[in-house]
Amino acid sequence: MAGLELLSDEGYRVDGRRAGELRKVRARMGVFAQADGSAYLEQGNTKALAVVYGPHEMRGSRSKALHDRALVNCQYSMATFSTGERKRRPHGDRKSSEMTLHLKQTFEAAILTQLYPRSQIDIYVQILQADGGNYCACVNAATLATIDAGIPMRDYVCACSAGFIEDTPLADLNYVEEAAGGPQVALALLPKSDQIALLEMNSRLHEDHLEQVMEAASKACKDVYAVLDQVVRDHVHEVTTLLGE
Amino acid sequence: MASVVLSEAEKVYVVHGVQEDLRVDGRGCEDYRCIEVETDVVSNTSGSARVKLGHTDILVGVKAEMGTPKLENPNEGYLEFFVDCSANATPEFEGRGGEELATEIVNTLYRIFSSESTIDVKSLCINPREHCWVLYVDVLLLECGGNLFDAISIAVKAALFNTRIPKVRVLEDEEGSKEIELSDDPYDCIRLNVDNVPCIITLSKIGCRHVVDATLQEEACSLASLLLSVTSRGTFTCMKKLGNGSLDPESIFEMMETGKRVGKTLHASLQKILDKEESLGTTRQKVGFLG
Amino acid sequence: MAPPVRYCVPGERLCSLEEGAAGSGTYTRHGYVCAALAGCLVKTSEDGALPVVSVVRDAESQLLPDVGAIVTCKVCSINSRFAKVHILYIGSTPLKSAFRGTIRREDIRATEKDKVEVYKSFRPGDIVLAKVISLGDMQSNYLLSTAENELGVVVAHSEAGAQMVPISWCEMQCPRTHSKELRKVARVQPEFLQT
Amino acid sequence: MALDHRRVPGPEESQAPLLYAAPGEAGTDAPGREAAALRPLLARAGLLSQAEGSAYVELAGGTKVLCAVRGPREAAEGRGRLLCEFRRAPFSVRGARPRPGPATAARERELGLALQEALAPAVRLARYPRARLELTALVLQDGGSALAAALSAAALALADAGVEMFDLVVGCGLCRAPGPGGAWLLQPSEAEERAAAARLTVALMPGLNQVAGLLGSGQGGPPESWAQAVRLGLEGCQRLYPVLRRSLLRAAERRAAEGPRAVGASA
Repeated sequence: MAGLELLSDEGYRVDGRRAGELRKVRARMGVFAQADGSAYLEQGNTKALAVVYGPHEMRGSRSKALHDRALVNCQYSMATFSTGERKRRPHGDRKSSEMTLHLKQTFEAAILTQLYPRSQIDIYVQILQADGGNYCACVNAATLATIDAGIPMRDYVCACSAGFIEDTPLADLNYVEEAAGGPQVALALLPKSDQIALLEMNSRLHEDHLEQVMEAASKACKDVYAVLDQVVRDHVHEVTTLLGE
Repeated sequence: MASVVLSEAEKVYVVHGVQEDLRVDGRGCEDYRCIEVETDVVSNTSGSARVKLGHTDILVGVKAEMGTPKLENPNEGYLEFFVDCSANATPEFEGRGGEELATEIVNTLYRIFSSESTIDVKSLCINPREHCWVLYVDVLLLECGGNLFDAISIAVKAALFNTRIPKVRVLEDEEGSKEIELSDDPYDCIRLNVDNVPCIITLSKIGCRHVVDATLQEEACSLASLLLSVTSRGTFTCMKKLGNGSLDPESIFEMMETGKRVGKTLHASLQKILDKEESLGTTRQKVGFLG
Repeated sequence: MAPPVRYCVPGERLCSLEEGAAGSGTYTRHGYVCAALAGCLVKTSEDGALPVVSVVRDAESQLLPDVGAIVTCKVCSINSRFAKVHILYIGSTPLKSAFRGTIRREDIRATEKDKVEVYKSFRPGDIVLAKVISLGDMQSNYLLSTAENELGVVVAHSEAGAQMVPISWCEMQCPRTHSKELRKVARVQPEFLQT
Repeated sequence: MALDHRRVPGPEESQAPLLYAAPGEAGTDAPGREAAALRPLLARAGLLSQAEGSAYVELAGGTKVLCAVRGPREAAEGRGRLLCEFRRAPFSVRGARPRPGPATAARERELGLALQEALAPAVRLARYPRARLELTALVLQDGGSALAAALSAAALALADAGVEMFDLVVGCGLCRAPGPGGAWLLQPSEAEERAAAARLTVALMPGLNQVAGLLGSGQGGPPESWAQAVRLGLEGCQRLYPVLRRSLLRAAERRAAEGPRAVGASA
């Protein structure tokens, strides 16, 4: 990238962060009343909304029902005004379908689906504003929504991206850093057990650096975990005091 | 749409309540629920607004993009509407499930904006026949708790009020080729005059009375409703009967009177909120979805 | 000569409720009998009682299977739990498009329901007389029953392809090969037999 | 923009030369006509043999609508449903042939929905459980007030199909002449409709005196003006009703005369 310095000599990134620093994460659970669970999450300027319905009876054809566990059904969509250039369709394009599949795989790994055989859990996420790390924001928001819906999970799923620029691993890439086209890793982690729910990497990265980048990503995921955990605890506290009155 | 199933007894309860001018949530027949309006919630857009009306939650983003004017109106820009009934609102909208409702809403929006005086589309023209601003008005339905049309029209009006279109200049060199120069100053922008943008007032007939701002339960009790789009001066730009029932001619005239009255009040209070938000400027604490 | 026939259109007031009772093709509203069909007006009065006002059309083309109606249907597939059929006639009126129905195993006959086996009662291609017992719900279609003596298979073909003759309430015989096949046979009432 | 390569690709957008006609050339065909004047209407029920019911309505001045009803057919839903489709023949409009595409489809769907919502109160759908009625209105030529003509034709077709109904539905179109204080005209022609400041279509169930449908937009002015328009439209519907009724009676008589099983004798 000519003309744009992604990492200054002093070790600052374009938005003034340090290499391993996250963007500001703010979140709220229970945004909507009609859904079973909902959450809103801001990761820097990326804003995501997640809604969970279920577990409920299978919708549509019953033949899709799994006899030993619940079916996790996801839909990823982006508001038409969320990106710099207006999108023509909110969902149904190739990229959204891929994201949908990734989300499904991630949450199948985290939700205790065997508790609800022959039923269905819907997770719908919506990107309201895109500024890099869409997948990660969606996973984090969906985790909160699933917790809000009271669906048992093995652990939180925390996701964060990491890149590698000028021999330095960078955590939580923003849109400018993503667009630069360097190597990029998206990691969804179950932080307590250190299990990977999903790992995706694109572009080219030397094998020797992989460990470093993974380290950065998993550290970032654990940082996200700390924030999410606080949000959940605050929310639960708030709800129980309301109930106590 | 998210449907509620009401038993006969519940319906009778709602209808009798309306008869006594006392609705299930304590409102009178001409009262709106509390409306929350916030503008400038999505920074990627030229203008945006979020409106929460009871459990109905609407997010509208307006994006100004450059395009070519339509052949029949070479010196005007135009508005394009798009409605996304997202699965957030109800699982029935997953995939293509929401498209039918979305088309209905889009058609209604085009209809209420069809009259020339609504928005000054001539100001959106950059140079005739070649360049103009196209305003993409994208409506995102996040939750529906009754009275969608009114909430959407309020959100669209608020978002258009919030819209800032960058100023451009057309430079012409000696050979006649034109170049468009964008103003460097981000505060140098066109604002739209939304005084004539109407709001939709939907009046639902319940029993032999009518109510404004029906909740989902009340919508389930109503066979027919009248959709009116009312401007701030109390004139109508669109009227439409919705639902599978019929209306008495006399009740239509009553509904039109109510619509005019309620519409004027609604416009006045909406304008007040928008002006107040505007005056706070950048000092305003943005709440968004975190509040 | 017959009196001049009066024709009417939907929504037309025919008479007040004191003058006549609402028959088929009409409805009542605000104390009046109104027409619901475009057709001609028929008043039938039984001695002393109110005349019944109805509107009739030349052909009863718009019938729908209703609960209690006797329908003629064709079996299109069977499995161990039910037989799927196409409803072709309601009473003696042919339907313009076939409606799908289901005869469940327990509705095939009235006695010893647990011993019934679908393949011993129906085969695909059979013509069956049945009664509508339910309009069904979202998932299922019309539910039919043959649990009466007069209901069941009326026309069936043997494996050899010949039309079989009933020999008992549960058996039919092929006239060509004299082989017997099991069916839930209907006892066809004499008035329906064409001479 | 997806292109259909099987055709010779014309320009993305094209316009009829009519757009560039000097103003006043068209639209002056009925100078100073009486506001409450109705265009003569021709209605005929039961002309298609394949559909269960059909009707044709023509307004003098060139609006031609054909309507057909199929059903009741089997449906998955528990309740009876009425499905309406409104279509314009490609050659129906003045000027350029409308480009088939999502925009055209969306407009037709809006009118189809208007048709359905206006006819639903008149049809006794409760009598048709688990069945659907399919109705198609095809505008052969649009000479103004096409939706109103389609409404009347649809009601006739339903009655002709022997669908049980509470009442007929009569449609009437109106438009408001441009300029301040413009008067409302009944059953406008295409030229008047194009020039109009506001348009309105009302549908009435004449026997029950209930408004079945209402669809209008534009600069109709204050509510009083709209109210007057609705009144005028309803009056127009009442005046059209006898014509439609007669056409239906004629169809019933014709059927009785043709049908070998004439039931009239039993009366």
